[in-house]
Amino acid sequence: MSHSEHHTERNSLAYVIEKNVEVHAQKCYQCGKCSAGCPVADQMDLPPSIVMRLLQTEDIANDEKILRSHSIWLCVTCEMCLSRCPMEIDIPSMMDYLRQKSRSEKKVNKNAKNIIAFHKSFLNSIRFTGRLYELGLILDYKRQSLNMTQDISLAPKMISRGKLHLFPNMIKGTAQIARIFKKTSK
Amino acid sequence: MNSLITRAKELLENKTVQVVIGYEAGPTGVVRPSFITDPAKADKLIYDERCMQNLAVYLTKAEVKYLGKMAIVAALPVMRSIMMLISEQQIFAESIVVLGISADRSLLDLADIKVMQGYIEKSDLGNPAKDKELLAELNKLSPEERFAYWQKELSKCIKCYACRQACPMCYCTRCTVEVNQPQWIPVQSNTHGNMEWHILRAMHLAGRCISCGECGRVCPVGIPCHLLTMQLSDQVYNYFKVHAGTSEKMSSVLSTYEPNDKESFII
Amino acid sequence: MSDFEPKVVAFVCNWCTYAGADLTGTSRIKYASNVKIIRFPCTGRIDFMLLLKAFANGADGIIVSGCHPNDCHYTSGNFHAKRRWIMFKELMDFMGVDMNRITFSWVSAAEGAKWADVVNTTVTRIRELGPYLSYKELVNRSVEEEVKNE
Amino acid sequence: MARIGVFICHCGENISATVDCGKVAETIGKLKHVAYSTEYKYMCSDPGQTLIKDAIKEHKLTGVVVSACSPRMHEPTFRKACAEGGLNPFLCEMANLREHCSWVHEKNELTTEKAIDIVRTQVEKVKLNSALQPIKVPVTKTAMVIGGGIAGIQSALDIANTGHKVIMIERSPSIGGHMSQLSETFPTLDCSQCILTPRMVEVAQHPNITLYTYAEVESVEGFIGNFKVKIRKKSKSLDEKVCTGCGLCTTKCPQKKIPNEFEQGMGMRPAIYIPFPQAVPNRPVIDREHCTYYIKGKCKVCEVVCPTKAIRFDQPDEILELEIGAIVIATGFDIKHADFFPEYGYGKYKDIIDGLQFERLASASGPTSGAIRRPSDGQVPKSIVFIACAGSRDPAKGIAYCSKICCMYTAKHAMLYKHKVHEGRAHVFYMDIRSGGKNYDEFVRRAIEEDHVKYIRGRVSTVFERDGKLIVKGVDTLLGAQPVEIVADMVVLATAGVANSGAEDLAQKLHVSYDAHKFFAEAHPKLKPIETNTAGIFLAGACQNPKDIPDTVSQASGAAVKVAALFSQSELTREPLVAVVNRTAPPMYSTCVGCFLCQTVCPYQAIEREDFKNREGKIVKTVAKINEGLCQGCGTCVALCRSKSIDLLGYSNNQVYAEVVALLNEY
Amino acid sequence: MKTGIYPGCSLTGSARDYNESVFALAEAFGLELIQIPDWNCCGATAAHNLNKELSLALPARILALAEQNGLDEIIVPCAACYSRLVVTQHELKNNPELKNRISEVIEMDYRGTSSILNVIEWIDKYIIPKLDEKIVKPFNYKVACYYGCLLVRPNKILNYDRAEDPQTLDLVMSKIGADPIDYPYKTECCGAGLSISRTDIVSKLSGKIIEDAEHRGADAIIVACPMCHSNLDMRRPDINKYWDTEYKIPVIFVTQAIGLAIGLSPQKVGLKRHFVEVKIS
Repeated sequence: MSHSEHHTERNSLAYVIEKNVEVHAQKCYQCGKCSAGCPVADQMDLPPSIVMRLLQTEDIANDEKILRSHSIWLCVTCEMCLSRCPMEIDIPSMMDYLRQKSRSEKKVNKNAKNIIAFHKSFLNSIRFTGRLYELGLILDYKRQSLNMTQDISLAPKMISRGKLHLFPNMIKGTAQIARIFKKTSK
Repeated sequence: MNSLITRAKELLENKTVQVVIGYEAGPTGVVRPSFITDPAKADKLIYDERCMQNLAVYLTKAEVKYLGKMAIVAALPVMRSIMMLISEQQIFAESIVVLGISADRSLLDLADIKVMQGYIEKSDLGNPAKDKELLAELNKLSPEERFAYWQKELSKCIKCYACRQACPMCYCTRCTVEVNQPQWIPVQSNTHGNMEWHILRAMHLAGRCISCGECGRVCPVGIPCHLLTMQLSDQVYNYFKVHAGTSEKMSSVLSTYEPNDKESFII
Repeated sequence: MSDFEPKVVAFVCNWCTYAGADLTGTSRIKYASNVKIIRFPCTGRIDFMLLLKAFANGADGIIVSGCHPNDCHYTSGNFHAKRRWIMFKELMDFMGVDMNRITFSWVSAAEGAKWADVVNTTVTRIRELGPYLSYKELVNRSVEEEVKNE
Repeated sequence: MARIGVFICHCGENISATVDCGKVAETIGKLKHVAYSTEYKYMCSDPGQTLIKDAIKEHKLTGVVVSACSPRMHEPTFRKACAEGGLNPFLCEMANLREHCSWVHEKNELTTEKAIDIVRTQVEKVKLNSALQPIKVPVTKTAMVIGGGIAGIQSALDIANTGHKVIMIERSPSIGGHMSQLSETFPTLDCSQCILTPRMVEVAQHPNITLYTYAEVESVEGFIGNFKVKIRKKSKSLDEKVCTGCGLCTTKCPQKKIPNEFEQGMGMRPAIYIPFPQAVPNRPVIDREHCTYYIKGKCKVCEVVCPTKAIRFDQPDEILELEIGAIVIATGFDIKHADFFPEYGYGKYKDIIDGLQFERLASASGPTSGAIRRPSDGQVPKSIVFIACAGSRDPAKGIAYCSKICCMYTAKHAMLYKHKVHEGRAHVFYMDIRSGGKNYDEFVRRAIEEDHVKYIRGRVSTVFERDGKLIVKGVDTLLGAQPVEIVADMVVLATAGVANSGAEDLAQKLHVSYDAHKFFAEAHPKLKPIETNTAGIFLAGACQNPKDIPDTVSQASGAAVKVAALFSQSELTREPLVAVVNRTAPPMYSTCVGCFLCQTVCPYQAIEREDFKNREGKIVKTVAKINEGLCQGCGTCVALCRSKSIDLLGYSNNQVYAEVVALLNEY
Repeated sequence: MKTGIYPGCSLTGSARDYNESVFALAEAFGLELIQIPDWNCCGATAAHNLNKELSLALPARILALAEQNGLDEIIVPCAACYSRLVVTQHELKNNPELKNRISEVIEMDYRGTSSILNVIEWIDKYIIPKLDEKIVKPFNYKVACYYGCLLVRPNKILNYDRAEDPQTLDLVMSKIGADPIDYPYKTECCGAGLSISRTDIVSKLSGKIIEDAEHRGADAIIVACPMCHSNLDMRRPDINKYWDTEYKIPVIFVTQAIGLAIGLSPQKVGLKRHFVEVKIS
């Protein structure tokens, strides 16, 4: 389908999504099968089908709602919605796009701070070591999210089962990895 | 070829035929077709390597038909021409006797068309060896080179239509080139018009050409126009596994079809 | 070559491709306006000479399209056409005429989208190939030749 | 000296929105031989046509080009107008500015340029048109109706009652079709068989109707008024004249474990069987695929028990050759089985069934004699979930279109269930309720308001079994897409209606076109919904697209009228767009050399031999001759003829050549 | 043909047991597995959540390394990594521009030639053919085969098995004598990447998966993904706390189950490292 067929307003979120991830909001006829199958729908402020509906309105206020929603961060990219959507609308890719947009426009929902904190810690950990350093990740996450007590019991058990390294496992290409992070962070 | 002469004599004497179409040596020794109606003159008949012309072209000529039932000296290409002409209802099997000549130039005893068919089927029906080579070379060239090659050749054409006149299959009493409503083929000779003419001729002979090469042989300016029809003969065999002129019942390739005809260029 | 607008002529049958192109219209699917359609009752009616005449009159590309095999309104016209095009293509290839400039296709009355697709891909391809100069030159040169001959 | 009139239509805005009609009219007006060129908002309207008629007289036009929509739409309209204006109708051509130009291109210079070229081309063509006289052909006044469902039955009866002969072909052993499987019918809830079976009997007894069941169309040749049809009567392995239909054989047949098609596999039948009690004809057939005798070579129990000795194991198929004047296609539809939906567990869990299976459950003549019991354990379900659009409106896994009938039959199913199981709970998952139709929406409202069927707007994501119950996970989109989970005893899927198996094959035999979903295609979506694009072949019912009974019956009667109209005259006139062999003065008589290759390309055996004799009566020349009654004008012979001795009226060599030249050259 | 292996981060840490079982099988069946030298993290959920380009670049480097070392076939035991790698390969295949851009980012040339196997494909290809004669202790248990999300979705891209009610894992398990139950939670999500940031959600989702398996009388849940495993196993205390239950059903990697069936010790296949005690063997 060519863009000309979806008469989206040039400034609407639906339009940029169409341009960037080729998801056509107007294709959705609100059957709700995505929300029905979404494992976290009941936690979401805006279940996937509602996100689609808001996009369809091409109303700036509704676009704001989406970018500031908790839902886009709760989405676990399990792809269930896509695999059952009768119109094969790629909601997961759309969610990825929305998350990045929400961040770059500083509209991240406050309830999502832990989730982002975790993702950041995760990426930090690999930025410097090239591979995930789980202990480092947990500590860094605690620093970022400020819940010191969480999972306190987990670490010792893991160590005792040899599942947690006390020291990071550096790869040779760390410098290259660092450059990859640099080049891709716009 | 005494056997040939004797056979011709009998046929004329016992009135099986009224005319024998064969070859004779002209005054200057050049071989020419001869139409023998008098048994006494039968010993003029010759047959040797110079007897190349496809005599079948005369079978459809009114003035020859007028003479009555015919016998014809026929090497393989002529035999195949006869088959084509019968299948296209231009001549009738019962109205001709075939004086078949084998590859080693000995007289064949072809009691009737069925026997002749048997002989044809046993023979090599591909294009002549030397033409095969020429075709292979041309097919090696790039399309651009081939385009250039044919333009060069066809620019020589003077539209004398000898190629058409010499061809037993070009028996139409009016040829497309004589149609002027619309003027399919320009009257004047020019490279483009000449090309259109030769494409038209080749297409009209697709699945009908019996690879005698007469058209190329008679061309006064030496255009190898027989390669066009021979290329198609090859393709006809590639695609449809048939050779022209192999049976009196054969249906022409372009007037029949198989639902599962294979091609790879139609989307 | 950016401002080059290819001239493409389409020879189509009335029952399938012409109807299919009608459907493209009723479905409002857009396609390149370089293609102009000539309607025939059946692909079986399309004389190969017309394709030559199209090039002779300056076409840069040609589309020939009709009913899918077995769908012919007249039972078998497209089957005969198919054999004709097989022979024609082989001859053209042998003579070095550029067959990339001719699209043969089956487009049914239900395939409005396919028609748009056939047209667009053909036009794009012809744009890349550019005007059919070698053929145009041949034609022009021939005109001069005539003048010379007189 | 040609005087052409050109009439450019705006088609409201449809053309003028993207094409500068004024410029087209002006440019064309300047062309040589164009005596008159004008534009108008609606050429097909009465004033538009009058405009043409007046111009013909006023400007002494010798040819007309109407530049408007597709000729497939309005060519007859404008040719008629020209005729009324005193111009031979075949001196009128149409330039397709709408479907082939304004609707498919953006508004710009090029589009208008193209429009001009299209019109120019037709101007050049029409200059070479010649006045033609319509051809008269005889009409065989016997109709063939393909399919014995309600559509076929209605058509057959209506045609037969106009006094014309009808031949009905049904491929299964009995007529009745899907309607005979239904329990009750919406919106009236009257018993399907009660209203259908009398009609079935009427068909069997009607003096003008010949019924062939267990028969299929083998081949169709010819054309409107003159079809030659071959029919294969599959062997029933018994002599219908001798058989009394006592049914003893069916009770004694040892092979009893064959899934019963009529019961949608929810019951079993023997190898020799009568499809259902009210079957017409009420005679058994032997299903050779499953009959022990045909498989193992012994058994013959039926032959032994048959009181009238009617069994004929060696009875061959029979091929009948029929002369037919018109054909009605009434082959109906099929349902798309839901096994392509693994998330709904159809085929995996016994208690998930489709709509037709529910009809059999609810039918008094069904396997449970009307009691709603679940297939797994025969229990009465206390809760049923109905899932709408199980396949419809689902390009990903099912079909893109709306099957039209599901909303209504789902409401009916829910209602029937509530009527039979008062304490039962019925939930319907739906997206939209499409209940346009007389008393339809009222019907759905009744289900909701009076029978308390719970409608939930949303699609079901998945269904699975747990502890013998079916867990249905859906969503309520009217409550902010809140997930809903329902524990049910049975799930009914409103599966999509699709083209009948073999529809494509039949379409090809009949040379009628079919759409992307293999449904038969109408000649025009609005103005010719009953005609196919092949003259003399008409459509009735769901073979065209899913339809409910009222729509089917009305269309069936419509088709009958079309047939009756055709049969009302003994001769019919055909467009004279046929091939002709040229004539020249003697001695040539024609440039045809009589190779007769054209005979082998003609699909209609329309090419005959014509002998020319000299004074002594001796044949001097034999040439091809076209039987214009048989020729359908495909023109394949024309393109094949080497000496260009054949030409096609309306698409002559001159005309098409002129079109190519005009289209490609500057003006 | 040399088979490369991309273990991924978890297999070197929280899923060492999985790693051990994979290599134990390889050894037992005489299969050579070459670790992709100097491999890096695939970026997992975090990357594609925050930075699309990064989420392509990291896997691209891995694949490029595999190509450099002539590994035209690589097995990726971690379903999450598997999904990232395949998706990356797919996206770069269909978008030459992006491909060039990424090659430029990772400063290596990437062709996308190596074929990527998930653990079950690997088992089907190299182990199943030689399995029967090796089985000493048929795995006679009722098992719930839990595929998780990333093994079968996005189905159009991975085109592995079918997205709904997949069968491949069940087949493998029945080959070693197990009895796979009808299990609707096969492809329901366990909460994946939210393990640490939203333990509550993970507990809730994983809880349902475990509950249904126990309810249907399964002796074990069989998995092929370290994420799923850590959520169902390591997170068991949180789950039991959240639902106020005492689920004891063990969670076993398919490779561990096969290992046991061919007589490897629980030690050898890393069963001792589980949080939820595995009584079977």
